[in-house]
Amino acid sequence: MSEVHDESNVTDPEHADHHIVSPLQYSYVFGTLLVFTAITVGAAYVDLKWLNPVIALGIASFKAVVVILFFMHVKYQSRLIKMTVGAGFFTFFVLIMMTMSDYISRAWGNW
Amino acid sequence: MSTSTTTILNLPDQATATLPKRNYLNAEHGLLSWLFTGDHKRIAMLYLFSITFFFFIGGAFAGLIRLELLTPQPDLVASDTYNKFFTMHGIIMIFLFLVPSVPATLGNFLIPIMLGAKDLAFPKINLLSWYLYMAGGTFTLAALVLGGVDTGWTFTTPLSTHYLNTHVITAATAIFIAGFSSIFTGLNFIVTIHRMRAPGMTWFRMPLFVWSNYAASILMVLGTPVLAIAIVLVALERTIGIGVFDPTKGGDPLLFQHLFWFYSHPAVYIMILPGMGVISEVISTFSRKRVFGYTAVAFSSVAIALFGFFVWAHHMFIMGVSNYSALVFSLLTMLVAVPSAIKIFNWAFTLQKGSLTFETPMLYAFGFMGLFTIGGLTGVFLGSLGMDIHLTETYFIVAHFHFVMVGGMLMAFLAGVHFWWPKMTGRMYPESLSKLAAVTTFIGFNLTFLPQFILGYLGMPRRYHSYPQEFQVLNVLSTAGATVLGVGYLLPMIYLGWSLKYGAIAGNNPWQATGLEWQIQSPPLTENFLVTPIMDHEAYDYEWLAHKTEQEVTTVG
Amino acid sequence: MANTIATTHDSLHPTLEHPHVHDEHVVLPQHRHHFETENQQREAGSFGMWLFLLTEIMFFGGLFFAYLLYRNWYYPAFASASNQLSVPLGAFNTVILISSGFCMALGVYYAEVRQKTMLVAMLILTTFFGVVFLGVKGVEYHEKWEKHHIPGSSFDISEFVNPPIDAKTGKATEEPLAPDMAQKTQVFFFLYFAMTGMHALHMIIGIAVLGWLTWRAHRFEFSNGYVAPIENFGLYWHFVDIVWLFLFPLLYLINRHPLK
Amino acid sequence: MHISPVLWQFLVKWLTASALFPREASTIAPYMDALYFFLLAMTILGLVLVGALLTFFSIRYRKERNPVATHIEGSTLLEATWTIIPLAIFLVCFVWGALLYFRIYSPPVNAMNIYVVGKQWMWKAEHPGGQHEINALHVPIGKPVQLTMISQDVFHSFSIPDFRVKREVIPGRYSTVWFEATTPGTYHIFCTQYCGTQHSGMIGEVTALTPDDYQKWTQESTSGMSLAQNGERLFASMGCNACHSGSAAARGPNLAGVYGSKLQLANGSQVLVNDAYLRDAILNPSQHVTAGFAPIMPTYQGQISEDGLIDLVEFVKNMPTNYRVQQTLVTSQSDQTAPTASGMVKP
Ligand code: HEA
Ligand code: HEA
Ligand code: CUA
Ligand SMILES: [Cu+2]
Repeated sequence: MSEVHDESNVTDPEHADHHIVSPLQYSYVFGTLLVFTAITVGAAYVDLKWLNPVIALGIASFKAVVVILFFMHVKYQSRLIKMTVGAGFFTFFVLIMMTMSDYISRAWGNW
Repeated sequence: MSTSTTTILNLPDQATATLPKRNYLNAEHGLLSWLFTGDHKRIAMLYLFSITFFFFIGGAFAGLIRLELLTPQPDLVASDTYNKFFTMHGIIMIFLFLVPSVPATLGNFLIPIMLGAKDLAFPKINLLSWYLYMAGGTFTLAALVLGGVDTGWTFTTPLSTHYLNTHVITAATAIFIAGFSSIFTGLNFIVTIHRMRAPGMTWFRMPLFVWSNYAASILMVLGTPVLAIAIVLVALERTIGIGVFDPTKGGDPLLFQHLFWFYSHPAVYIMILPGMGVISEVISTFSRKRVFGYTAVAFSSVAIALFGFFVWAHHMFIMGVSNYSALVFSLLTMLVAVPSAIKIFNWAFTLQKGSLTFETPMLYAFGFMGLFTIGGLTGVFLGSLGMDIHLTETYFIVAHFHFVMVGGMLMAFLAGVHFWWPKMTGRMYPESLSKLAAVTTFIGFNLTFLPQFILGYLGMPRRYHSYPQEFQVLNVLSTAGATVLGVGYLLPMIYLGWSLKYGAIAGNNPWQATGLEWQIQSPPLTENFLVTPIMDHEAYDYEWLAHKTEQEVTTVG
Repeated sequence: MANTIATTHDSLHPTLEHPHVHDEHVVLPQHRHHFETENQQREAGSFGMWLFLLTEIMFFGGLFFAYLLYRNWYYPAFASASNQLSVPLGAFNTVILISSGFCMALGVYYAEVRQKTMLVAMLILTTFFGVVFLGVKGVEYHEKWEKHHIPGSSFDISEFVNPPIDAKTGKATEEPLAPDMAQKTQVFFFLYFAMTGMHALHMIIGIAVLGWLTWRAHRFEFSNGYVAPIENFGLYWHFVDIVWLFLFPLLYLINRHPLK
Repeated sequence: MHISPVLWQFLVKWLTASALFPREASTIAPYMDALYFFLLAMTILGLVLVGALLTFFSIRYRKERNPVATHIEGSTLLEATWTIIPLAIFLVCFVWGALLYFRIYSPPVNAMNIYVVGKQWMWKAEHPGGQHEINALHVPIGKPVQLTMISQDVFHSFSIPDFRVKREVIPGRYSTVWFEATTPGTYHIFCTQYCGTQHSGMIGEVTALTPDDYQKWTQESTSGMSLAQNGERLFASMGCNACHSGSAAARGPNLAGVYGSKLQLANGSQVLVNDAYLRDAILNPSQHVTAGFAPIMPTYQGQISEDGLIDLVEFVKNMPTNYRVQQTLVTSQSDQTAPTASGMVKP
């Protein structure tokens, strides 16, 4: 068996250095998540009209991004992985938007 | 098999030729060595046998459908039984035959070799996906044996959830499991293509077969889970009456269709794209030329995969989606048809200034081009809103999708099986018989499905057990055609089986093709290559092939 | 053998500077023969895991869409029904799950730096939090059972039509719903059970795998720089967390103050 | 020898009885066929093009004539050509199809309305005049007819191929389609959406009649009660009249003349009152509370059949004043001692 490993592959955007995130950094992330959980719970008890869902979902998305970037190491991953994650959310977005567009426009009547 | 100028066939001297002593087929012995294999080539063979088995079951149902439709009266079987026929026919043909057909057999066998890899990235998951496939198949057979299902392959709610008491859940389980088999195949392909390419194998040196399977894999990974959740919801609705699809409880039955077609439209491209890859390889080899506009063909695969996600509601134009979104989806449907046109013309122009020979795979490929053009363009009929009102749910659709799926994909599959048969088994198939089979299928196919276009425009609804008198003549033609078609499909079964033992020894590269798979012994070794190949030329580089010295043949077993 | 993960952070290319590169290929037990290098194997593994997570996104995506749709259609029912859920329990569970994720992340770290004991400890903690989460979920489910909020024939809408009177203010605790709208709370509860149930199922599978990984870690299987299984499982576990991060606001929070 | 004349006769009969092209029996049909022929021409063009290329190249460049292939990489110009030309043709298909769709699914304002209820496995047509038909439909020629359709169970689809119209019949929601028959005769009705066991038996016949014949048919086949009259009875027997009495102090909004108007709802939105709205308001009243009224109306989900709903809709639709309502109220009140106790149905 040969040890030939394609050099062009090593420098290409599909690869990334292996990075180890330190426990300290994890702790910061952990703290951030806890703080934002507190904020989102708190915000739910304040009547902000239509802003309530927006804030709640905004915070949830923010927390999700933090988890993805740090706990799941995407920040230190290759472009390929980043695009993969993006593709997943993009397709989900297509599902929601295109289907919702049908439901919303049904209310507009015939034409 | 003559060596006249009309062929490129280049077989070793049959008097002295032998199959390689060591190859993946005889590397290990015994049934268990197959059932626990991690070798992508063996798994491909397992798949080949299983999907052929299911194809013939599905085909038997097709035969029964056509037999019943010979006469206008509902005389052969009861309505329920007829409904079970086309449901089982659809489910088996789609989920157990056409979706895995090219990817799981040819793709499995060839993609690692074409990339210069020893195996797929996850051999165990590959094996797992075959087991899942078999489990799905078993559940389908169970549903069949227990009494069948009659939902139609589309499982329309609320019919499937509240109004039928057949084995819907068993069939749903089958599809759920088979779906995961397809997800894992796709996942494996994507990882392999990204991670396992040999040195020098850049993206634009990959054979187009790999590109199109890559595109199909994306669809499998992103689309299939939505089908899975839709199926789970149907099962829950049936068992505990949750109401999300039940209008009397405030649910929307169309929601199911949205979820179902979100998968099932991309699924039709899962079904056609790998076939298109086969056509690229075959056309190139038998015209001794690089595919015209390689990049255009490669990107059009990706474009089909991408746009394929935006058009699903064209299956629901008259079902109660809003008129506005019908407009949008119709427009997008027109856009998704363009990349297919690009491919067809690129293939046609590949022939230009080539040096053409017409072996069986090429005949099938020609069949594909003609029939897929008809099938695809009649898809444009259906995508055109006003026309769809008249044509939807009639035999026009039946004809449309059989043209693309049977005339297109099945032809491509057969082209591929013939083309790579020498590689997979080390032996040639009998050429003149196979040409006969190709011509028979072509004639039989047109006789079966062309009349259905006329029937459709006349208004004959699909899934009809009996029909008005005046449609009979065309239906008789169709049934007659199906008989011819059936013969056309049985022939390869017979002679390919025969060739396993008696076929001429093929040698490494009977077609003198350029792909990496043709540079190794046939049948290949278990790990394909003795030395990892280094790709230093473009795909389809016949110059390179002509100047290739013997040493460059990377492995001879 | 190409996979020596340095224990110090300043090693930039741990995989490339390997003394044995030109030697006979030495095969570590975890190295699958069909990969050229272990780095290739590792990257393939994590990429594969990510693709699997994509399918999970789309799988849950269907449920999320159903929720979105019916929340728009039956807004008052969703608001009232959602107020039946306990925010404190939900918030507690969120914290539990974040902690579990944190431990998992640390677990990956200790695997990388080859500290077996800490790795095992972290895996056990992760499992522990996961079990607590499920326990709390069980309590919540039980409460729904007692209040007849499980969709089905025994589903009881009376509480939504005639909300209980608050003892102090003497007013109804909730806007009363018209009976036809109250019926639609079933849709909410169905989606609640489907989504959290599907999530819990993923957790149960995760906990089973955790047990297996803990056992393997205990047997020093991840103590020589081979971290791929831990790392990939971590991705799965974090993904399950993320699903909850959305379920919590959607089901518990955003309907506290229904628009009038 | 003896058999052949018989066989021949049989064959002739068989072939003459068969059809190759559907009749054009509605005003839409020629438009549909025009688009069809355009699309057919496109297909033939595409097929001839591809076929010609394949044949020509196969003959010209087969190995005997061209033993050595010449390499061509590709051509951006050609790629652009066969991207843009098909795209342009497909866009024409889109626009043309969209216009036709628009035409078929936008009924003219003066169309006469017929209700169709689909259920496993029959079609029930209900004319406003009270004529009921099963698996049959009588329509006049030269007059636009709109079908307001609903399914009682699963999806069905109402299709008249010779008219080139078709529309899904949806459970829980009205859908409409319209046509104008041009030639008297009988034409197939098919259920084209798979709906279970007897799907293929869910067929019927449209009879297009000259206006005179139609007149005659309506008179002969009336059941004596129009839909609106049936609706009026229901309106009284279900107790609707108690609240929707039309008087100023009534608990429910006044329904006279409400059809076709824009209504301000309690939740702030404005809606057009049409058949679908009326039906929904009966089944899910709380989502359709008129501004200024309390959400006290009970739901009638599961208590009225689709036919009943059609009667009610038809009644409200044709209710210029509250005179008849008050009449029924008076008769029903007269035999009740405490007038205030009447009406309210318990939730
Ligand atoms: C392999 C499977 C496959 C493929 C590839 C396609 C391809 C296409 N399909 Fe098809 N389709 C099905 C399988 C497939 N379909 C199935 C199974 C159903 C029915 C499901 C059910 O209800 O049971 C269906 C149903 C279906 C419908 C729904 C009909 C209805 O229910 O009312 C529609 C509507 O838009 C449609 C459209 C198209 C289009 C526009 C394409 C396009 O992608 C086609 C593109 C190809 C071409 C256009 C040909 C090449 C072009 C040229 C050579 C250029 C020609 C030159 C000129 C224009 C001059 N299909
Ligand atoms: C890959 C997909 C695929 C394939 C290959 C086929 C192949 C064929 N199909 Fe299929 N078909 C579908 C997919 C496919 N079909 C789908 C998805 C539907 C819709 C289902 C639904 O509505 O839900 C459908 C529906 C469908 C109908 C419409 C039924 C209806 O609406 O009422 C018809 C009718 O003619 C038909 C015919 C055929 C024929 C003649 C073949 C032929 O090509 C088959 C030729 C093969 C053989 C004939 C097999 C040869 C084997 C033998 C001869 C052995 C015989 C053994 C015994 C009899 C014991 N098909
Ligand atoms: Cu009703 Cu088919
Ligand atoms: Cu489609």
